[in-house]
Parts: sequence; structure tokens; C-alpha cells
Amino acid sequence: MSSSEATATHEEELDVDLRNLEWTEPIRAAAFVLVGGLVVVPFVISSNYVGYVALLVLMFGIMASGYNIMLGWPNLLVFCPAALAVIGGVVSSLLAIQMGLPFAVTLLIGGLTAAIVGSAVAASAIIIGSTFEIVIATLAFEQIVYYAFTNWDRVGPTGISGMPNPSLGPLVFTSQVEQYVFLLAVLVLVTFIVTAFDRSLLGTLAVATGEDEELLRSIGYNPSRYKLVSVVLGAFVLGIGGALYAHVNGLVTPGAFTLDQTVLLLVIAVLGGLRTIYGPIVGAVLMIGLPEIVRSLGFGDYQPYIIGLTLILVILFLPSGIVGGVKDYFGDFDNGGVSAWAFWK
Amino acid sequence: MVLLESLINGLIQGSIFAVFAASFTIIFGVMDIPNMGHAALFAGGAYVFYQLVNLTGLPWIVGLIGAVLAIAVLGAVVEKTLLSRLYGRKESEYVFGVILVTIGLARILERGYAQIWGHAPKYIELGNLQENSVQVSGTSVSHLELVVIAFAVANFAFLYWLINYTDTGLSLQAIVQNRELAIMRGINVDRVFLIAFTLGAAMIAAAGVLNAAMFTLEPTLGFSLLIKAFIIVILGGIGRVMGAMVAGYALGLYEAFAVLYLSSYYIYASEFAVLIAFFLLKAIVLSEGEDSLIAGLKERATSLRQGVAE
Amino acid sequence: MPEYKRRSFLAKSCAATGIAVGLAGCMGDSGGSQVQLGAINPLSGSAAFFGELATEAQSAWVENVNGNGGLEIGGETREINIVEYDDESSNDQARSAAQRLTTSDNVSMILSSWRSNGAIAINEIINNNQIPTFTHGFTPQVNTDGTYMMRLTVSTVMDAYPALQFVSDSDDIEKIGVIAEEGDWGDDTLDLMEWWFNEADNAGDYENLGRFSFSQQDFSSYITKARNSDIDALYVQTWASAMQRFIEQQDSAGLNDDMPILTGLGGADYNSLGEVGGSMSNVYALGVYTRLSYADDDQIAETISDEALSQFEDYQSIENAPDHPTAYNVYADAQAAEYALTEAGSTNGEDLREALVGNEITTILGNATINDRGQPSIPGALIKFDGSSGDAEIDTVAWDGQLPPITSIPPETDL
Amino acid sequence: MSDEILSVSDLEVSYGDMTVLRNVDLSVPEGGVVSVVGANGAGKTTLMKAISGVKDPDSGEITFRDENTVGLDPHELIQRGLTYVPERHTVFPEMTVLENLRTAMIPAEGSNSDVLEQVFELFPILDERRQQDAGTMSGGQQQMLAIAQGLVVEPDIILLDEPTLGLAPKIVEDVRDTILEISDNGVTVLLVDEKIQLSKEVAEDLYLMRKSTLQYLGERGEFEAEYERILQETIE
Repeated sequence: MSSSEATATHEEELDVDLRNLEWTEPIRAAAFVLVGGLVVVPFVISSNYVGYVALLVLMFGIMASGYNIMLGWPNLLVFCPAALAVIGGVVSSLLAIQMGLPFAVTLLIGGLTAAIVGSAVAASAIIIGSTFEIVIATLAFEQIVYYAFTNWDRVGPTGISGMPNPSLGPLVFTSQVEQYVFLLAVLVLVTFIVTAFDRSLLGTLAVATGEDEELLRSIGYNPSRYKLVSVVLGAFVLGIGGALYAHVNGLVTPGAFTLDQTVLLLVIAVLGGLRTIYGPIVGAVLMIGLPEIVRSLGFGDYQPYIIGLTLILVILFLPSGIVGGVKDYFGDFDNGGVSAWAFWK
Repeated sequence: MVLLESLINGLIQGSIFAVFAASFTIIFGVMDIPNMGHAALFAGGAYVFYQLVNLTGLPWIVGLIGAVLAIAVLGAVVEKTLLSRLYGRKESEYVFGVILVTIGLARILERGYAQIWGHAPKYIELGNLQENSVQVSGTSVSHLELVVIAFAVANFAFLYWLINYTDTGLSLQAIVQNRELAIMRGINVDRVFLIAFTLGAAMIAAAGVLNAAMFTLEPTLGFSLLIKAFIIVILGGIGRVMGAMVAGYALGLYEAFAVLYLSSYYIYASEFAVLIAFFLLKAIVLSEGEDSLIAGLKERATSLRQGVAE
Repeated sequence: MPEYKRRSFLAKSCAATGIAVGLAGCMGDSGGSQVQLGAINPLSGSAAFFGELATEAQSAWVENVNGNGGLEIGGETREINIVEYDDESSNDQARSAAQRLTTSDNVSMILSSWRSNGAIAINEIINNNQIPTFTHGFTPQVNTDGTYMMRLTVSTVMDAYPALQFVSDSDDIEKIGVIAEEGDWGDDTLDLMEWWFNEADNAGDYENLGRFSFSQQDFSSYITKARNSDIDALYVQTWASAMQRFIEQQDSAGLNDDMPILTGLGGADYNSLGEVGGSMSNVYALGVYTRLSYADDDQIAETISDEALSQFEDYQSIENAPDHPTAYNVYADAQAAEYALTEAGSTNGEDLREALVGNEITTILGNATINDRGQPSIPGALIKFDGSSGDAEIDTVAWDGQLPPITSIPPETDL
Repeated sequence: MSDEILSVSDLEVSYGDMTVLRNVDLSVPEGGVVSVVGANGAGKTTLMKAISGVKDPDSGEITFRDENTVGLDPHELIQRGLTYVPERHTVFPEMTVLENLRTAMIPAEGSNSDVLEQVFELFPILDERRQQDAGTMSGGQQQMLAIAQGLVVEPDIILLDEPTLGLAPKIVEDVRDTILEISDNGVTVLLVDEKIQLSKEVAEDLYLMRKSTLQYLGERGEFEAEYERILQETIE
């Protein structure tokens, strides 16, 4: 690990200690996701329906990965990921439709806007401090975002539709397979970023913030800084996810990004395993895929029971999630900053 | 005239808010975390009543007792079998653990109600309380509305007695004020948790029956109240039943009067904005260890006055 | 050893790909000589009550058609089969259902996509695949020329038309108060009011008394506000159980003693008129499919064509046909599909759409036409109810006639 | 050792990966006053929490009146006659004095109601302020209330954790007198004390806690002679 001895001057030097990062790890994680994603391509090509579900899985995988950054590392229970995602979606859609900007630009601005709003959310969360007060304040914030968008005539309750397909310069991703490959590329990139974040000192300190804020402060670090960075980074990824969702579906409605969606993202993150790299992806496959499987087996009527029960059982018996649980049994194939933090303790 | 009518509207709405929030805050205050399944228990009480009275034909008082008992037992079972397993976890895991388990439970219950009783809104008859009304300076108030207000008053009188004059109440207060000390002082926390959850469930079942009688009964009954309850409970002080009463009536009156001037978007958005402002203010104003915003502000005002006097 | 490993890996991945392609093949299989039709109904979530009714009405139709041997399409008699998915009142689920119906199940038409947002969400899919689809939703942004998104019944905005006509004709009503839901339906209702009274310069005026939330339970504040405003009648735009609650609460507050209550939306589409019976005093409601519930009333029967009445009798004789206005509407959609299939003599989506647009379609709701933007023109009536006997009874029919298609606000069609 | 009321043997306690106590042995004779001294963070409070059932130990035995009490909850220990008064004069701030005491009496179901009056006799200052909110009282008064909370359950042994921490010298004397009076009434006292001052005056046996382990320093007289050296060690 990159973390060495702690002295007072480390703050600036080691904050983003990318030079000493073992780049092989993020590359390996990204490659792992890439290979996993490519294996599914034949299914996507051969069935429109499977392809559509796969697109959803990827988009929720991206959003949940972003959410996981703020949930998992600094342990901040921010309860408004849907609001951050819809901000990304709305900004990107409006820029594309009204100003005709290219998708790559609107996507980035969407993500950045979400990140800016995320920094305000992070600042509030840091000031507020207490976990459940953060939950409720961010829940309230999400409601306000919903009211604001529904009441804004550019968006309204029926939302925005008719935005262009995702594109990259001259490449326009119109067919399902093209969109799948594009989204997969984004997810691979996100995986790379999350892993790099995790393996950097930044990630380690974010974990430390979640584990023992006082101790971290006592050895000369400012925990607020790592909370801020984690939430802003997470918000950026969420905003990107929301923008992708809007452009791939051609529709973004404020009503589709409220508490239900937040809970879904939370469930995906928790089910897969907080503070794991692959957890949000596994969670997305399960939570988006499970309903489809349940339906195709003819148990559609019992779906809420199955989802509800899954939720309860996982929380009770697999508190560190599926990937986290596997990790507990088989060692650290997906260790999220934990061993690095152990050094500090 | 408008003012009187709005006042009555506000009192009735406030009674519903206050009762819902009171039962919510007992659980919230003791367990430190919201029960997201509270709305499902609320609807559950009303459905049990509907089954016993409207479908089976039992007298309404039997239905009411049956509803309260059934949901109290359900609450106790949930606490014992699900939530008690989470108490040992560290804070953030405990928080999302309880939130997610109760959300999961709510989904199961809501689907269950829909499958047993259908999605169609149901009417509940409480004797003939709905039909008869009295005139209050030209404004008509139904007997049911009077009963709702009376129930709220009785409910708070009972809670006031329970909290201040019984061992259970002292235990509840002790846990809300300082959980660790309560454990050291020999309060049986497991037992109090169970009591709090059962009591909260019993109260919400009765409130659910009254609410369904005033409006209609649907599987998702009470979800909008749950969101209001957050606002009320937080502004009133978590775990403070009398605070929930004051904040509940305040919110009811605010909505009744605000609707005369504002569209509902702005009313709701303003409520949530106040909530966030409250948290921020509390965090900025209060130093560590202080709990009550009002007490903290008072203290600062005093010290400021003294400073000026000197 | 290493070589063996590699080969085994290759074999496995080939097998995996094989299974994938095989599965996809199975999914794409369509059912022989049966005509495949789709339905996306909200069987859970907020709109579940209507989804259940839609399912029942569609099954009744299928039983009826197949009981008579099927439909004659292009000289061949074929049975019909409905593939139904639950959209859980969610847009993502609606899209995934539409995706499956149009690409894997190969349906010729989709009989229902109940919710507005759900219909907007699937619009692109059904248009790309050229699958005519019926909705009950209000979807102005997708009512474009050549669309495959169709509707037989009226949207909110059209609902207000009879009320507006009535207000302009009336000598007693100078000004109406309007309370509308938050959301698109409410927005458009208010836009229409603005256009009708202030831009199109019809007699009368309106005042916006405020908006309320979708899940509104307590209307007393709005009733107080209406009572104390300077208005002669109150127009309420809402639906389903909220409407039911509103009707009851305004009655117990005695608002309808002071002024008539005008409602719209699909013809008093609250869940059960019987439940609110006595509260329906001095209440006017638009009847398109609700009329059928009162078809035994002479005044109402006069507003319905003989053809439609006899078809409605046939409907009632079907076993398990649900007795609810929403179900009549869903059944009428199915009848339109039936018309399209036999008229076009084909199961091709493009042909079906061509058969639907511009032709007069006979349904239990009366004769309707659908224009190129998927908007209908259909007969309707504004019915005044009198609940003094404790039941919802017809008092008078204040207005009846053809409801014009409205595709945008302000309406392109001159009302 | 029939006169031994409480004994601890080979106790090990940890928080997560961090072991706070190891190989701890302790013996408290009936009716005695035993004191544990040691620097801040040495593990004294953890020992108190382990004995009173607040914190479960990893291993070892705690024997109270010939019963192994490991795994019992605080309320069960209170019912058996062992009560714990935590440090920093902790009381319920928004309850009155009387409510604080009534709350403390809950685990001792059916206890004698005269006890309350006896306790008020011992603490006249509390008697005067029965209806005052505990949070508004001075630190010394709150400490008295905390001790009174321990006494209303009529314990056989009372564990006092840093009872004089942060109190003025005059109040420290009051606390000392109170401890002696409690002991005179036949209640065994186990005291935790950072500054050895108080222990020197009241303790009959003295233990030193240093770096997670406990060392017996001897009976009064034995340790008094070495007072300066011990003081030095506790400061380290």
C-alpha cells in the first residue's frame, strides 16, 4: 500500500497520492468488468428484450457505483442519489435539446452540475453531522428537487423527451448493442475510477473518516475534506448515470427519480456490498434482473414479496452484502481500503 | 369566517398529523431511527377493522379493539424477530439496516393488503359518526371530526400520564435522554424497545381506523403522512411526544392557512426547506452535547444579554 | 495439461454462447395461427386498481371473440391471445414490457398502456416497431402526425370542454373557480381555461383556486377557499379516489348547496358512483363511458346510439365482464383493435394503423374516429346528478354532443 | 475466602482489534473499600463496565457472590446487588431529581420505598431540590445524584467511577465523606480514581492499572509508604 508514515506535512503531499498508486489494480478491476460485460454481448445482440434489461443493469450499475462512493467509503448516509442523478439527466437533456451541444459535452456538464450540487449536499452533511439527521435532511432535499423540477415549465411532471441518442464525436449509438457497448465502456471507466479512488490514499482516508473520525483528526487530517471529496465524486458519477439514463431512454421525468429510486439504489448498493468495487454491479444485476426472472417464471404477482424478503434477509444475515459476504469468506479479492486503514489504527 | 373554517380545518388535520407523529416519535426516539413501515401498520389497522366490521359484521368497538390488538401483536413480532437482530450493529449499519428492513416489510405488507382486500378504495363506517354533524358558528363539523380531535386529546393525555407517571414512561425518557446511562442504570432496554414498538403500533392502528373513516382506505394509506411525520417529529424533537403534538398542530394549521395563499407545491417545498434550515441552524448554533435548539438559543440569548449588561 | 485447459475453456464459452442464442431464439417464438396482442397493465403500484379492471375487461373480450371461433382476418379465422405484463406503475417496467412485447412476443397491437407517463415512456419503442397501442393517458408531447399511440377516450383537457360549453351557455354562471392537481393534467386544464376565457373570448371567467397533490386526502381547506371566493361554480380536475374523497367532503361541508360542482375526467371516473351516491347533489360530470352505467335512464339512453346500446347489452351478457366504467373503456379499445384486424385483414402494424385512422369505429361507447395524431372524436354528455334520494341519480343532461379531438394547448381544433 | 464478595480472574476485554484489558485479576472483600488507580486511558472504566455488565468480556471470569456473572445484563446485576455509577457525574438531564431516582429504582422491582427517604437523608442537598431538573444543577450536585441513583437500589456493592473528576476541592471532601458513610453502612465500595488523593484517604486495598494490566499494590499502610512512587506511575 502507498500509505507510509504519518507526519504533519503529509496532508498536501499525500492527499491524492496517485504517483505511488499501484495502477495494476484499477486496470485489473476495469478489465474484469469489461470481460464480464462482453460475455453478455451475444445475449444483447440476439434479444432486444434481454438487451433492454442489460442496458438498465448497466445504467443502474453506474449510478449505484457513484452512490456507493459516498455510502461505502466515508459511511455518509446521503439519501438523495436520485435527485443528483435527475439533475444530471435534466441538465444534459436541456443542453442537448435547446442548445444543440454534442452529447459528450452535455454528459460532462450534467455530471459536473450534479457534482456542484453534490458539494452543497456534502457541505450540509458535514455541518449537520448526525447520521439520521443527514438521512432526513437529504430526503427533504430530494423532495425539494422533485417539486422544483415538476414546477419548472422546462421540465414539468411529464419531463423532457426527445433528446438525442448518446454519441461520441461522429459515432452515434443508436442500436441496443451499440448503446450497450458504450454504457459498458462508461461502467468500465467508472470501475477504474472507483478502484483508483479506493487504492489511493484518498480512499483510505475516506474509509478512515467513516471508521473513526476522531482518530483521524488526532493524527492531523481533516475528515471533512474526505467526506466532501467522496460525495462530490459520487455525485459526479450519479449525474453521469442520470444523463445516460435520460439519453438512452429518450425520457426523463422527475417522478421517476424520487424516494423509490433512491431506495432502489440503496438496495442495489447494500445488496451487492457497500465499499466494494463489484458490489453495485452485482446488486444491479440482481435487483434489475431478479424482477424479470421472477416475472418470466410466472411469479409476477409475488414480486413485492420476493423483493421485500430479499431485502430483509440480506440485511439480517448478510450485512456486508453479497460481494462483501463473499469477501469475508474468501479473502480480499475486492478489498475496499480496509487493509490500508488497518495500518493507521 | 374563512379564518374560523381554516382554524377548524387546521385543528382536524393537525390532530391526524399529531397522532401519527406521536406514535412515530415514540419508536423513533427510543430506537433512534425511523420505522419506514409505520404507514403500512397504519393501513393494517384500518384493514383489520374493515375485515371485522364491514365484512364480518362485528360491532365497531370490537373491530377497533381487534385492529389495535392485531397490529400491536404484529408490531411486537416485527420488533422481536427482525429489528432486535440489528441493535448490536454500529451506527451507520444500524441506521440503514432498520430503514431497509422496515421498507422491505412495508412492501410485503402493502402487497399483502392489495392481494387480500384489493386495490379499490374502501369505505369504513364508524357507527353513524360520519353522517351527523354540529354547527360551530355557521361551520359544519361532523361527529367523526369531533371524535378525531377528542381521540387526539385523549391519546396525548394518556401518553402524558404514561411518560410522566409510570415506570415504562421513565424508562422511555431515560433511553431518549441518554441510552448508555439508561443501560448502566439497569433499564432493560430490550424490554423497553419491545414496549415502545408495540405501543407505537397499537396507537397507529387506532389512528389508521379513524383516518380511513374520514377519508378512504387504500393499501398505500398513510404514506404521505409518513413524510409529514418526519417534519413533525424533527421539529418537535425526536422522542418528545408533547413536541410532536405541538409541531403536528402547527403543521396542520400552517397547511390550512397557507393553502389560502399558496399552491401546494410551495407549501410542501417550504416545509422541507424549513426542515433542512433547522438541521443546519441546529448544527451551527449548538455546541457538542446540546440537544434542544430552543434551549440552546435561549442560553445564547441570556449570555448575550448578560454580555450587553456588563 | 495447459492445452487441455484451454480447450475446455473454449468449449465452455462456446456452450455459453450457444445457450444464449438458443434462449433468445425461444423468446422470439410467436404462437402459430393465434393473433398475438399485448397489454401493459399496472397490476401493482399506485394505478393497480385500474390495471386489474383492464385485465378483466380484456379477458372478457378474448373469451367473447374466441368463443365465437375467433376473428376473420384476411380470409382466415384466427383466435386471439393476449400477452400481459405488469408495469408496476413504473416507467422503466413499462419500457421493458413494451420492449418484450414488440420484439420477443411479436404482438400486432398493444391493447393498453394505462398511465400517461408510461405511454410517453414507451412511445419511441412502439413507433419504431410500428405497433399501434392504445392508452388512456394524456400525452400531448407524443401526439405527433403519424403516431402509433392511439386513444379512444378523452383526456382531461377534453373533459373540461362540456363544462366550459355549459358555463358559456349558462346565464347563472359568470365565473368559475378551478382547483386542479399538481402535474401535467392540472397544468393543461388551467392552460385550457386561460385560452377559452381570455384568448378565445368566450363568455365567463375563471379563477385558479390552487393546486393539490395527487394523494390529497383532505380537501377541506380548498372547500373553504371555494366557499369564500367570488365564484358561481367550482370546476374540479382530479380522478379516481381523490375525486371520490372530494365529492364526499364538499357535500358534507355543504359546498354544493352554494354552487354547482363541475368535474371532468373521463366521465366521473371515480371508482364507484354508488359509494358516493348521496353526495352527488348538484354535481355535473362528463359522461363518456360512465353514461353506460346509467344506460337504463331514458335521458342518458338518448345520448347513446342504438348500435352502441345493443353492443353494451352484448357486453353485459359476457360472463365475468366487469361492471365498471373503466372496464367499458378498455373493452371499447379492444373493439377498436378488433375492427382494425378485420378491416385491415392483416396483423401488420402499419396496416392496422391505416385501418384505425380516419375511419368510423363502432364501439360500446358510440361511434368514434381517431385522427392522424391518435386523438379521438367521440360522443359525450355532461350529466347533472342529484343525490337527494341517497343514490347518485340523473337529474338532467346539461349538454351532449361530439367531443372534438384536442392535440395541443391552445387547441388547434377550434372548440 | 468466604468474605470475598466480588472477584475477577484472567479477564480479557477488547474493542474491535484493540485489547483494552488482559490477564486482569481482582478481589474485593465484603464491606471493604477497594480502589483502582491508573493513568487516563489505562482501562479502568472498561474494567468497571465489564464488571457491571455493560461491556461483555472476551474471556475470563467475574464472580459475584459465588455466581459467574459474565453475560448478565446490568439490570440483572442490579437485581443481584451490584450497581455502577459512571464517571463524569452522568444523570438524566431533563428529568427532575426525583424522576432520576425513580428511574434508577426501576430494576429493583418492589424495593422498599423508605429507601428514597434514607437516601435523601444522606444527601440533604438533593432533598431540597427534588423537583429541579438535574441538568440545571452544579457538577457536585449531579455527582451526588449519580451516587444516590446507585444507592436507591440498596446494593451490596457499589462501583464508583472517578467520582471526584472535575469537582472543586470542597466538593471532593463531601464526596469522600459520602463514600466513608456508605462504607460504614456496610456497602462494599469499588472505586476508580485517577488522582490517587481520594484513594489514599478511603481505600483499604489498592490496585494499579497500567497498560491494560492490573497490579495489586497492597493494603493500606503498605501502599501509603510507597505513595510518591505510585503517584509518579499513575502520571506516566
